[in-house]
Amino acid sequence: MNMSDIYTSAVPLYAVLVSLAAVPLIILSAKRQNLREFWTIAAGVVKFILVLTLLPGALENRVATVRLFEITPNIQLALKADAVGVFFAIVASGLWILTSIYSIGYMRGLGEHKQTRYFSYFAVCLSSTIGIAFAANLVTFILFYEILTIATYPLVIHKETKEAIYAGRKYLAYTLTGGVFLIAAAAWTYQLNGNLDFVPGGLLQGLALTAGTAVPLFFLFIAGVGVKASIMPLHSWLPTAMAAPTPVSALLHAVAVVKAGVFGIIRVSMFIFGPDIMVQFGLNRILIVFAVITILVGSLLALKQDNLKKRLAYSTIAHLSYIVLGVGIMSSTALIGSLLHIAFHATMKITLFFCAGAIYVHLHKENISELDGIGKTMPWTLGAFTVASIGLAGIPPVNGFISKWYLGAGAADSGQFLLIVVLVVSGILNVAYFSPIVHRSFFRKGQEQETQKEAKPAMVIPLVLTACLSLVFGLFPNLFFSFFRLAAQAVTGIFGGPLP
Amino acid sequence: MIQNNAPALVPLIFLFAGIIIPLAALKLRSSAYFIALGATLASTIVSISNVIFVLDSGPVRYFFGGWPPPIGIEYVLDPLSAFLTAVINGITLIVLIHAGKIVEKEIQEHRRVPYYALVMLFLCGCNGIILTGDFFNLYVFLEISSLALYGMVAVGDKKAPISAFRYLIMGTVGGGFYLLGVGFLYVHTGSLNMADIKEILPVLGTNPVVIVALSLMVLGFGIKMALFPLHGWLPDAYTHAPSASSSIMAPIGVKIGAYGILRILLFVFGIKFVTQVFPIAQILTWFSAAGIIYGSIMAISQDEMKRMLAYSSISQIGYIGLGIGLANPYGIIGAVLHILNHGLMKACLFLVAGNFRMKLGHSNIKNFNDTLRKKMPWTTAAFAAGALAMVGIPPTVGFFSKWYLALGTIENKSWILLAVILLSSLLNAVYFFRIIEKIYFRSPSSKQEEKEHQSRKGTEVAASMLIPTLVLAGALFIFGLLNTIIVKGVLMKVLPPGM
Amino acid sequence: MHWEIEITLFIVLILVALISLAVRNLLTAVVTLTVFSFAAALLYVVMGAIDVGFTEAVVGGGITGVLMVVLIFKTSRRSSD
Amino acid sequence: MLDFFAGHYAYWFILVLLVIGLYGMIFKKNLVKKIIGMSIFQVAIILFFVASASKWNATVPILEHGIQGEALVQYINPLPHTLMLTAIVVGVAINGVAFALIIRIYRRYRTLDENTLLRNMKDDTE
Amino acid sequence: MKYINYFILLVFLFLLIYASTGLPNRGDLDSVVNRDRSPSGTQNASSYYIRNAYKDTHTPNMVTAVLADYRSYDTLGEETVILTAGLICFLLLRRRRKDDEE
Amino acid sequence: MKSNEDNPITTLISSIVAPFILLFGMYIIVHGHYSPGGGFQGGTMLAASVILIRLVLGSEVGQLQFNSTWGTPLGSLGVLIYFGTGLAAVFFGGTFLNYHFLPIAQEASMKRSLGILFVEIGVGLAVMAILIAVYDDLLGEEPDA
Repeated sequence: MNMSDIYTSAVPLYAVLVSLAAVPLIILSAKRQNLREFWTIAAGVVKFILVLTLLPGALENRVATVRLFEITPNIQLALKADAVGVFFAIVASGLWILTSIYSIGYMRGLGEHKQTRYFSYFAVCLSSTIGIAFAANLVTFILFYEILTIATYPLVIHKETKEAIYAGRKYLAYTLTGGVFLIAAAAWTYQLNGNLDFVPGGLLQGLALTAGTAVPLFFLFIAGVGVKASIMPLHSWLPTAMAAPTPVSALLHAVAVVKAGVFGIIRVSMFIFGPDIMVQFGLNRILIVFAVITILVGSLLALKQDNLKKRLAYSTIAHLSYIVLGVGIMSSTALIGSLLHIAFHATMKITLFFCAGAIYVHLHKENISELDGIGKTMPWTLGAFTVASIGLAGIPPVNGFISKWYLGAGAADSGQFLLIVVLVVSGILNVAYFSPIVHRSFFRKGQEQETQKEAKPAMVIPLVLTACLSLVFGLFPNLFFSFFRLAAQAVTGIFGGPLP
Repeated sequence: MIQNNAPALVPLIFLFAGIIIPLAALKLRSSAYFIALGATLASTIVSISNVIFVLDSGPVRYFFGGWPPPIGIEYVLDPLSAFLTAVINGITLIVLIHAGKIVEKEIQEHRRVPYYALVMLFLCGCNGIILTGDFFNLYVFLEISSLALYGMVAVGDKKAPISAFRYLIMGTVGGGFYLLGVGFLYVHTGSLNMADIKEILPVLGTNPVVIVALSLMVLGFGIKMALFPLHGWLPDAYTHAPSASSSIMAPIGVKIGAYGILRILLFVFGIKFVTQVFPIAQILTWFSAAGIIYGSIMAISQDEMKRMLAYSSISQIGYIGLGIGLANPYGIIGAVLHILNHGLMKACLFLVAGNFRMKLGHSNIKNFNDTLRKKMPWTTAAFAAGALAMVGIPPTVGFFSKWYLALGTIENKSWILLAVILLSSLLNAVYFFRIIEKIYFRSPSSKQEEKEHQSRKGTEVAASMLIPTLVLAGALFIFGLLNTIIVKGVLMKVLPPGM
Repeated sequence: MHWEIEITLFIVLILVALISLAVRNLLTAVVTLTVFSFAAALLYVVMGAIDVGFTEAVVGGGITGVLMVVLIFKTSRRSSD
Repeated sequence: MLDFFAGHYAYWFILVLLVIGLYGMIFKKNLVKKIIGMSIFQVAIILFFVASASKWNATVPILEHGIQGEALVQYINPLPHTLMLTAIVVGVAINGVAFALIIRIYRRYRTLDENTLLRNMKDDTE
Repeated sequence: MKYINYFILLVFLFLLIYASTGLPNRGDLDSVVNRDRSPSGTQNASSYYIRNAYKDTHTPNMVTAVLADYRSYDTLGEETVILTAGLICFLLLRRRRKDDEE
Repeated sequence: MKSNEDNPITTLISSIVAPFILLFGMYIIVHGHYSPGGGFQGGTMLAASVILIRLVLGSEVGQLQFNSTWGTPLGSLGVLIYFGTGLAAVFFGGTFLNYHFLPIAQEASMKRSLGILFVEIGVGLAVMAILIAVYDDLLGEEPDA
């Protein structure tokens, strides 16, 4: 186990606070739309830059830490930017900029109401997502986790229709329940250990746990973070929450919220329990079982959906479990695959959601059965869609292939060949539920006249950019943000082994 | 002189104010409010300085009449009592600032003088209960505070006297039980002083008399604190009392009973007795747990906001009872912290209800809609803050009391209780988000309703009502983030000896 | 301690208490309660608590009785149970 | 055994009185009857204290000049008496408040029956 | 509700019967209440009163001495209770003064 | 309540008896040191005397004797006497209600004895005033509403 070099730096704190600081500015400039959105984007850019400044340190295993004050005895409100955290933070904050630009186009295009509320809560969400990424201990994690829960609620019910309010209720019911389990789990862990810091390799390692403690505790944790990660029996809020505006679905339900759940699983398995305990009590098998079920059932359910966003939602559910699966395999290769999939799935899925949103804003179409022939109307959009769907199916050269490859390799390493079959089957299912969309839009004749051209640039540019990112990362995974090295660094911290 | 008499000062200030208000009102009626406010301010300052003093130099015993304890009556200023008086007086100060305007609306002019005098006497009683080290003196002050409370309830709306009467009957039964318990204890030990009895009890050993005395005292306080299933009086009393009364009694009134149980169980009889010899602590936890669930479920089905808050109080009281019953450090810290936290939350929510009543003339959840938010943005924001705290979202205070209680239940390995705590926070979410949905997202359903709202002009309530509400709402977050200071600085010292 | 007197008074007390709770006419009930108070006062005195007995006689037989009668004249004399 | 009876019979009578009082407070529906029950309950509690204070062959707690020294045990324990004086006063106060409440209730609802009142309370939506 | 009431009554009865078995005999000079020293060795209040009331307060009536001196704070509380009752009656029943109605 | 003003016998007897009750009440208050009784019992007797006059001669005559508006202020005053006695002890350096510090007599036990007397007078005044006030309030006419 190589010890990381810890230094004090307030940058993680600033990164969390910057979008929070934007909230009053956004509210104050409610009347002036351009200024308001300037604040949003400015905050996004500043945040992204702040996170990027942490990148070199994280690559060299130097962890920026900031300790604020004790929030409960022995536990401080503390942030640290280790490799895993920086990884997640880069993904979330980077995509926030794109989403902000896209949101502007989306909100203005639809003439949505209460845009100020929308943008301010969005900023809060991002703040708490970065907080989750940088949380140095479980209490800080829970703090931001719950804030995220609450801050997402106004976004989910943004439309204020009956359906949206129902979705909001369901969302709250699930996520608050999850939060409650997480609190219980944290309390129990504290009781065992008197400490809740995230330690690479496991906080509980070296503690004489019994199966009677470890297994229920693990289940509590899974119930806690699994809701947001939408592991199968806890998933049903996610399709319902698609009632939210599309940028919300894009960023929150493809990146921030659900990835926060998955990130939580990584934190719990690798930093609280640690690989040794996970394997010792067979906890990783529990994860694998859940993940496999979710992947297969989620993909199958996605096939049935006609609503485009719902199909994407089920696809998200399935893909989140890829990450969980990678965690469950408990090999460094698979974990790298998991981490990479956090980033890569984000770029791909956000592209898809952006496309869905663009189609909705531009043509007011939500269902797959109505998409005939729109490829000619919106070639850029549908082109990006195609790229992303190829990636999700795990076909090179898009980045989805890389993460899947590492997952498969990890499975093979640990001799769990059945899992490779699962991955392949799921890839086929991916093809099965994405190809009809691509097929309909490009190769079927629609009754739509071709008088209409492509959607607004504010929407098209982000989605093309994300599609390009997916392609670029597929070819050069270390470009820009050294995702691969970062993931490798993170995994080294956990497994202590040499770089694969 | 003031330093020497500091322990007794707080109740005496209130008593003096209570006596002087009827006299001063002969000349000038409006002076009543200001005397009350001044007395509360003074005793807040004194009680906070008492906390600092006690933390510096340890517990103080104050002998009335100069007679040492077994002979005379003593006040004991230890960290627990100092902390609780500070909590009570601080919250009351804020609530009283708010009360000025709403009392003007809800209570006729010639009734305000005795009303404020009663408020003062009620507070005198509460502080006396907390500070006293003598069982019978506790009874006297218990009756002062209860009687004043009956009066404060009865002056409410048309149905208030009935609620007050039922409360009176229940309260008298409770007081009677307590007195009988004191009687048994006295016959058995020959003393009335808490510290003395604490010394005597282990010598005398277990005896039916002691067990019954303990049960009767707990029953008595259980009625006063509205512990399930002895809560029958509470919902009506809270609903029909004037807003000022309910926002004083909700954060403070029932806590007195909780304090009594805490003091008797853990400080007089001792942890070993109440958990092993006669497991009344466990019984208490189970009833509390039942109360938590019952209160939450009943709260969901209420249409009147104050009534809903009343049921929610029953549930929250359960938390305190549960923490006490766990009889381990975390449980006690959680319980005492929750006395503060719940005080803040409930005060905030009742002030919000008061603001609604002030502006709308009602606080019917059915009639809430989003015009409310447009008219009273700050009040509704305070409500949202209070609701989040009740649900237990970090970093509000509600989370931390739950956190310590959860730690307590885990330490005792009582998984069912842990589940109850967690479940109840979900139930809380159900009934609070129901209102939040209405306030924020429900448009007026009918034209008529809309017109009605239009007709009631005026926007936010006056500053003297708004600022206390917002101060409390802010306190929910500040005290949440800073709870370690309280826990480490005060509550760790609160724990009974032997922990 | 004079057990003969005490037992007699106790029996009287219990009987009077039951009557007081049982009668339908509230005025009768109140008058019976006054009797109850006097009996209790006597019992206190027998037990040696002269002060308490005196107070109980003054209060229970005097003021409370008067107030209760006032109360009943201001409200109603009938009771359903 | 006889000692036990002699030392406890008063408590048993008091016990009966306590239960009668409590019964009156809880089960009687007329508000005045509840108050009567309350009075009985209070008297029973006072009796308990007073009875517990008594001593064999002792005299009332007012000092006479003849009794000195060890013979002082002949005085009955004055402490419970003091407490009960206070308790009586508290009882009077509670009674006074209860009367005031009853009058207020009667002025509005013209009945003293608890069941009717509760029914009225439900119907009387305002 | 009715059942809870019966339950309370029964619990109460049971508790009292149970307790009465443990009570010391009435009037027993050796019972804890009547000793000079409490079992833990502290001064017993009532025997102190009996012995010292006159010396301390020049008042032969011990009850008065205890009431108004040793435990005078209780009595202050008792007065407060009475005052409270008076105030409540004022609050609930007193009519407006004549000069207010103008 | 129906007044019995017409009945000459009750009028006569209560007019004669009431002053004696008054006197007896005062006696009980000040003689509480030596015999059963004290402030509370005496105060109740005083109140009883006043109430007797009201019962027999009607409230209007009673008002002349003791105006019902005096009740609460006098009650407060009574408690204030008690409180003031305690407070005086504080001002002269003792704890609350420690009569030993009152500057009223030389001998320690006499100080306490006098302290008790003051307190009892306060109690008597308060109890009398408040009981009369309660009686008056209970008997008050119903409001128009």
